[in-house]
Amino acid sequence: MNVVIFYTFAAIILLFSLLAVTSRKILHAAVFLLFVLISTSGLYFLLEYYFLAAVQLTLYAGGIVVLIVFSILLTSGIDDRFPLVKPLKAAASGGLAILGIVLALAAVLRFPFAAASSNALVVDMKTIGRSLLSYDVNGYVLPFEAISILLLAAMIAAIVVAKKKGEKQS
Amino acid sequence: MIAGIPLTHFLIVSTIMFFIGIYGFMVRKNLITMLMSIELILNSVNINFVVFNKYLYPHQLHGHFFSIFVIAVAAAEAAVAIAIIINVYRRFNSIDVEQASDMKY
Amino acid sequence: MDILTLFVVIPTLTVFAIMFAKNLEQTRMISAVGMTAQLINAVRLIIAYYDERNAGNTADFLFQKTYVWFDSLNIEYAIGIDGIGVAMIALTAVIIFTGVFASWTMEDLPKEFFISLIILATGVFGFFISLDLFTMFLFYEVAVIPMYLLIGIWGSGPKEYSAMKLTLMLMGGSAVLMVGLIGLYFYSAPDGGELTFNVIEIAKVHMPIEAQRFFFPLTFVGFGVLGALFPFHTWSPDGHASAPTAVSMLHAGVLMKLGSYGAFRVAMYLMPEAANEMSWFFLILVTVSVVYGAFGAVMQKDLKYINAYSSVSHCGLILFGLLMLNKTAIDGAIIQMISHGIMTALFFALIGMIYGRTHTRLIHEMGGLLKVMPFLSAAYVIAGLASLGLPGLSGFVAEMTIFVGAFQQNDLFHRVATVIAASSIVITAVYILRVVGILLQGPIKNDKYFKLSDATWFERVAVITLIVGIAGIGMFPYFLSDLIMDSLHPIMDHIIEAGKPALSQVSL
Amino acid sequence: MDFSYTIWIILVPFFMFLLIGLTGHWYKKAAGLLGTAGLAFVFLASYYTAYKYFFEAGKVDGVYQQIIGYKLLWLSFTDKLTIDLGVMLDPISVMMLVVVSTVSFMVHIYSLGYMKEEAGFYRFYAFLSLFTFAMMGLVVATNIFQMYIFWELVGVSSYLLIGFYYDRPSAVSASKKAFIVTRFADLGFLIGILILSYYTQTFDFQIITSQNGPAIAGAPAQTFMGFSILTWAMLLIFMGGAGKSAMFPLHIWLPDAMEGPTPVSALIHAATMVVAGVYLVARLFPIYSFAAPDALTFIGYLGAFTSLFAAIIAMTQFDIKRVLAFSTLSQIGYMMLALGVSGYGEHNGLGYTASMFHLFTHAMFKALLFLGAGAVIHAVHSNFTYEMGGLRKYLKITHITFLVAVLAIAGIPPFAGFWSKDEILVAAWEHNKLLFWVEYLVAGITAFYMSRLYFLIFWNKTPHYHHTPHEAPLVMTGPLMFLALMAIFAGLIPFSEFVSPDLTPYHTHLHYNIAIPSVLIALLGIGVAAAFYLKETSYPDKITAALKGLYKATYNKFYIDEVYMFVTHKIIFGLISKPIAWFDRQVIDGTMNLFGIGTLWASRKTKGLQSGQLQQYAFAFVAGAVILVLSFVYIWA
Repeated sequence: MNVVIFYTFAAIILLFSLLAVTSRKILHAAVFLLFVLISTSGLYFLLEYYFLAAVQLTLYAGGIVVLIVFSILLTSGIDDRFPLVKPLKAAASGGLAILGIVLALAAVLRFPFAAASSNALVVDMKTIGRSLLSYDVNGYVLPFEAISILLLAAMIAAIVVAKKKGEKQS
Repeated sequence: MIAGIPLTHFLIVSTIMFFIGIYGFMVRKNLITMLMSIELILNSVNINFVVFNKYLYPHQLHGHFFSIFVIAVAAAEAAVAIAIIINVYRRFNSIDVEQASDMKY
Repeated sequence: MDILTLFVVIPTLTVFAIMFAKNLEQTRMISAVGMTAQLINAVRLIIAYYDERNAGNTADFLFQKTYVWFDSLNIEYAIGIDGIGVAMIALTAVIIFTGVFASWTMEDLPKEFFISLIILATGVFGFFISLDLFTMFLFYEVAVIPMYLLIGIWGSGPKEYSAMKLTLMLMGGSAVLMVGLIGLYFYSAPDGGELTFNVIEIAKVHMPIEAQRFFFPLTFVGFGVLGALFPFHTWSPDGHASAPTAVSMLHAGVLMKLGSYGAFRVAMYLMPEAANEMSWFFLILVTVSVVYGAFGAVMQKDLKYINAYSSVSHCGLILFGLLMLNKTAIDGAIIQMISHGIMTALFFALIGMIYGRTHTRLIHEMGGLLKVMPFLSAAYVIAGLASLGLPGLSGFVAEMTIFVGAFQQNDLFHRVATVIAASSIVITAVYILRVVGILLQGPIKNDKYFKLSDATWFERVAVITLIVGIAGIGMFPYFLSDLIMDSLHPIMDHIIEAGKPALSQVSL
Repeated sequence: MDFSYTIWIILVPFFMFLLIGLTGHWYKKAAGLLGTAGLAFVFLASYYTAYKYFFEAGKVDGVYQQIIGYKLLWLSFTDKLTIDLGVMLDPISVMMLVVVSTVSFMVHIYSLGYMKEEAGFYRFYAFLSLFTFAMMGLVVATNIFQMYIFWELVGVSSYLLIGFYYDRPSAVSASKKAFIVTRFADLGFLIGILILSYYTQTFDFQIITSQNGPAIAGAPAQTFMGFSILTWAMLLIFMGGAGKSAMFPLHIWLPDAMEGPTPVSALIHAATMVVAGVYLVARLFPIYSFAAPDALTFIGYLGAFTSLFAAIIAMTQFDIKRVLAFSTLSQIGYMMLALGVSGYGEHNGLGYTASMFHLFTHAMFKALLFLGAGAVIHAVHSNFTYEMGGLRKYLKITHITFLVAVLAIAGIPPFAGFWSKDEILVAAWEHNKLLFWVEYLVAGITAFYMSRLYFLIFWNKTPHYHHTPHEAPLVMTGPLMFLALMAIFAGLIPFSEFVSPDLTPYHTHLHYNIAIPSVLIALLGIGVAAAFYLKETSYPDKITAALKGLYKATYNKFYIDEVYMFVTHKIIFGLISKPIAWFDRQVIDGTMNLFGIGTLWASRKTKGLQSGQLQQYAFAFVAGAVILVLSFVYIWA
C-alpha cells in the first residue's frame, strides 16, 4: 500500500513540478506548485514525520503559495500567457538540467549507502518541542533563535522594501 | 522507513525535482515563476534532508529539524522576495527579469 | 637624529607645516624655508661625508643605520650613502629648492600643489638614501604617484591624457621592476639563511647566472622606463609638455635619474654577470635613443617637446655610459646624471618663465626675446650651451668622460656605438641653436612682447642657483669626479670581476 | 726662468669676460676701456714672454725647449688619461701668443671707435675677452684635450660674435652655420683624440710628439680599411682643424661669418681662430710626419685645392669682406700646403717653418685688410664695392695702409707676405712640383683679386656719396698704422732661427730662381687688375659675358652652399628628423597607446559578460558547477 502511495506521490511531484515550470499561465503554475508541495507533505507523512508534514502543509502549501498568489494578482493579468521560451534557451537549459540529473543520479546510484541503525526514534510532539528548546548536544535552541531573528528581520525588511516611498516614486 | 522503497528512489525524485527547479529558474522570465522554481529547489533539498535522516540516521533528528528551518527560511525568503518583486513591478511596471538589468558594468 | 633620516624628515615636516598654512604667502614661505633647510642639510652631508672619508673611513657606505620594520619578510629601513648618493642628494636638494622658487606664483590650489611637490621630493630623497630594495621601491612609488596629481591637476594642454600615460607607463615599469626585485629577494640567501632585501647583503651572495639572465632585463627595463630607455620613452614628451614648471624640473632633473641610478645600483651592481653578458643588447637600444632623441628634437615646435626629446637623448647617454661597464664611462654617466639634472631643470624653469610671459611655447610664435628679457634669454643660451657640451659648463665634462671611457672598450661594436653616440653632439648643437636662433634672436615678432618684463627676484634665485651649479661642475669637475670615482671602485671591482671571462680578450 | 706668471695671460681675459659680462651693463662705455686695459696687459705679457723665451730662457744647447709654465690637474679620466690645464711654451705657442695678443689688442683699440655706437658695446667687449681667453688657452695647451676644450670655446665665442647683431636674421643664420659646421668637424676631432689617446694612453703633447713616445716609436700596428690606425686618428683630428680653418669642403661657414662686426672678422675670422687648424697640425706635426705621412700628404693636397678654389671665387665677389674671407681661405690653404710638403729636421722642415711664418705675416696683413675694410665700411656704410670708388681722396691713412696690406698679400718685396710665401714656394718646389705650380697660379690670382679690390675701392669711378666719407678717428687708424708697420717689417724676421719642427734653429736664404718669377707673376696680376679696374672699363663685363656659365658658378661659390642646404634641409631634416619625429609620435607612441587601447577593448568586450541578465548568470553558474562536477568527480577522480 505504502509503495503505491509513494509512487503516486512521486509521479505527482515530478509531473506537476514540470508543469509548474512550463505552464504558460502564471496562476496555473502557482496551482501546480501547490500540488507539488502538498504531495511532498504526503511523502513526509509516509515517512512518519507528522509534525514536519503539518508544517509543510500549513507554512508552505498554505502560507507561501497564498503569498505567491497574492503577488501574482497584484502584478499580473490572470489571462496573460507567457511567450514561448526561445528554443535555443530551452534546449540549452534543458540540456544542462538533464546533464545535471544524469551526473547527480550516476553518483547517487553508485554510492553504497550504509545500512540504517535499527533503533529508530519516535518523533512525537514532545520530543520535537524539547529538542527545539534544549541547549544540550541534540538541542536546537540556537538555530531556533537565529531563525526567529531572521524571520523578524525578513518581516521588517519586507515591509520596508514594499512600502511606497513617499511622493518621490512614480 | 517505508518498507519496499529504497532510499535511492526518494533521491531520484528529489534530484529530478531539483533540476526541474533549476531549469525553471533559467528559462522563466517572470520573477514570480522564478521564485516558484526556487521553492521547488528548496523543497527537493528538504526531501533529501528528511530522507537521509529517516533512512540513515533514524536515531537522530538533524535532518528533520533542518527541514523545518529551511521551511522557515523559505517563508522569510518568499516574503522578502515578494516585497522586492512588488517594488520592481512599481519601478519597471513589469516583473520581467530581463527588464531589471540596470545592475551591470 | 642621524643626518640621512633628516632628508626624509625635513620634507615630511614641511608638508605637515604647509597643511596649517593659511594663505599663499605662508605656503610658499614654509616651502622655501623647508627646502632651504634641505639644501643646507645637503651641504652638511657633503661636509660630513668628506670629514668621514678624510678620517680614514673606507666603508663602502657611510652613515649606515638599519631598522627592521617588517619582520616577517625581513624588510629593513636600511640607509647609508656613498659618494654617488651624496652627489645625487645634492642634486635633488638643489633642484627642489629651485623648483619651489620657480613655482612661486602658483596660485591655483597652492597648498595642495606644494604638498604634492614636496611629497614627491621626499620619495626621491628616500630612494637615494635607502639600501633596502623594498624600502627603495616604496620611496620610488612615493615619488612617482604624486606626479599623476601634479600633472593631472596643475598641468596644461591634454593634461589628463598625459598624466594618465605617464603614470601608467611608469607603473608598468614598476610592475616589471617589482618582479626583478622579488627575484633578487628570493635568491638573496642561497645557503638557506634568512632572505633579505638589503643591497649590501645581496651583493655578497652570488646569484646563479640563469636567474640573473631572467631578472636582470626585468630590473633594468623596469628602471629604464623611468630613465627614458628607448622605446619606453614616449611618456616623457607628453608628460613634460603638460607638467607644470616645477614638476618638469623635478621630473626631468631628478626622477629620470632615479631610473638610471637604480639601473646601475640595483640591476648592474647586484647582477653583474648578466650585466656583462647582456650589455650589448641594451647598448644598441641606448645608442639608438641617444641619436634618435636628438634627431627627434630637431623638428619639434614646442619648447617643452624639444627639451623632452633632448632629455631622451641625454638620458640615453647616461645609460650608454653605464653600459660601457668601465670606471671612466660610469663616472661620466654619473656626472651626466648630475649635469643633465641641473641643466634640464634650468631649461624647464626658463621655459616656464618664458611661457608665463608670452603664453605660448611654440617657438615660431616668439622671437627676439633677447631684447626684452635679456636675463632669461642669456640664461637660456647658457643652458643651451651646457646642453651642447660647451667646455666650462657641466655637459662637456660628463660627455667627454663618457666618450673617453667608452673608447676604452677595444672592439668594433663598442667603437661604432661610441662614434654614433658622439655624433649626437652635433645634432644637439643643431637643435639648440635652432631654438636660440628662432626664439631669442631675430627681430621681435609680436608688438605686445615689447611690454614683457625680465625675471623677478625669485626667478633669479632659481636661475642663478642652477647656473652656478652648471658652471661649478663645468669649471671644477675634479671634485665631483673624484667623489664619484672613489665610490665606484668597490662597485666596479664587483662588476668587472664578474665580467672577467667575457672581457678577457680586452687588453686595457 | 719661471714662467708661471703666464697663466695670467689666460686668466686676465677670462676675469675680464666675467667682470664685463656680469657688470658691464652698469657702466657700458667704460667696459671698452676696461677690456682694452686687460688686453694691454696680455699684450705686454706676451711680448715679454716672447722676448724671454726666444732670447733668454728658451734655448738650451741650441735647441728650443718645451717649457711647462703652469700645470693643474683638471680632471682625470683614468690613471693615465688626465686633462691638465696649463701653459706650455715652445716656439710656435710663443709665436701664437704674440700673434693673438697683437691682433686682439689692435682690435680692442680699433673697436673703441668702430663699435662705439652699438647698443651691445659692453657685450661685445665681454665676448672679445672671452675669445682672447679661449684662443690663448688653445695656443698654450699642454695637451690635446686642453686644446679641444679651448677649441670649443673659441668656437662658441666665434658663434656669439658672429651673431652679435642678433636681430638680423642673416647674422643669426650665419652664426648658426659657423657653429654647426665647425661642430661637425669637431666631432671628427674628438673621435680622433679618442683613438689617438686610446692607443697612446696619454693626451700630453710632449709625450705623444716625442720621437720615442708611444705615437711614433711605439706606433700601434693595427690597420683599418687599409690605413694604419694612427693615420685615421690624425685624419680625423685634421678634420677638426679643417673645420676651424675652413678647408674645402668645410669652408662654407667662413664667408657667411662676415655677418659679424668687422673687427671680429679681423680678429677671429682672419688672423687667429681660423689658423687654429694650421696650428693644430703644426702642434702634432711629428706624428703626422712620422706616423701618418699619408694624412700629411692629404693635408697638402687639400690645402692646395682650397687655396686655388677660394682664390677663383674671390675674383668674382663684390662684398669686400667676402673677398677678404675667400682670400683668407686661400691663404690658409697655402699654410696647410706648406705643412703638407714639409719634412722633419734641418732644412727639410722648411715647409713647417714657412707655414708658421706665413701664419704670422698673414695674421698681420689680413687683420690690417679687415680693419681697413672696416674703416671703409665705416665711412661709406656699405659692404659692396659697386657703391665705392675713388676713396683714396677721402681716406688717406686707410688708403695707404690698405695698399701696404695688398702688396703684402700679393707677395711684393719687401713686404711681409713676400718672404713667407717665398719660403712656402721653395718648400713646395723641393717636395712636390705639382703643388708648386698650383701655388704659382694662386699667387697670380691672389695678386689680381686683391688689387681688383683695392682699385675698386680706392680708384675707379667715384659714385655719388650721400654724405662725404671721412677718415676714421685715431683709435681706428692707430691700429691700422701699427699693423701696417708689422706688414712691412714682419717679413724680415728670420723665422727659421726660431721655429722649426725639431725645435732646432737653422738658416734659410732667398731662392732667387723661385722668388723672381713669383714676383713677376704677382706684378702681372696687379697689372691686369689695374688695366681692368683702375678706371671704369668694360673689360670685366666683356669677360664676364664671355665666360658666362663659369662666371655664374664662381659667383655662386660653385653652389657648395646649395649642396649643404640640400643635405641639411632635405636629407637631414626632411628625410631623418621629420620621419623620426613622426615615427616617434605615431609608431612608438602608437604602440604604447595600443596597449591602452587594447586594454580598453578587452574591457569593453568582457564587460558584456556582466550583462545584468540574472538568468545568464544562473546559467553560467550551473554550467560551471556541472563542469566542475564532471571534471573532478568523473574525469580526474
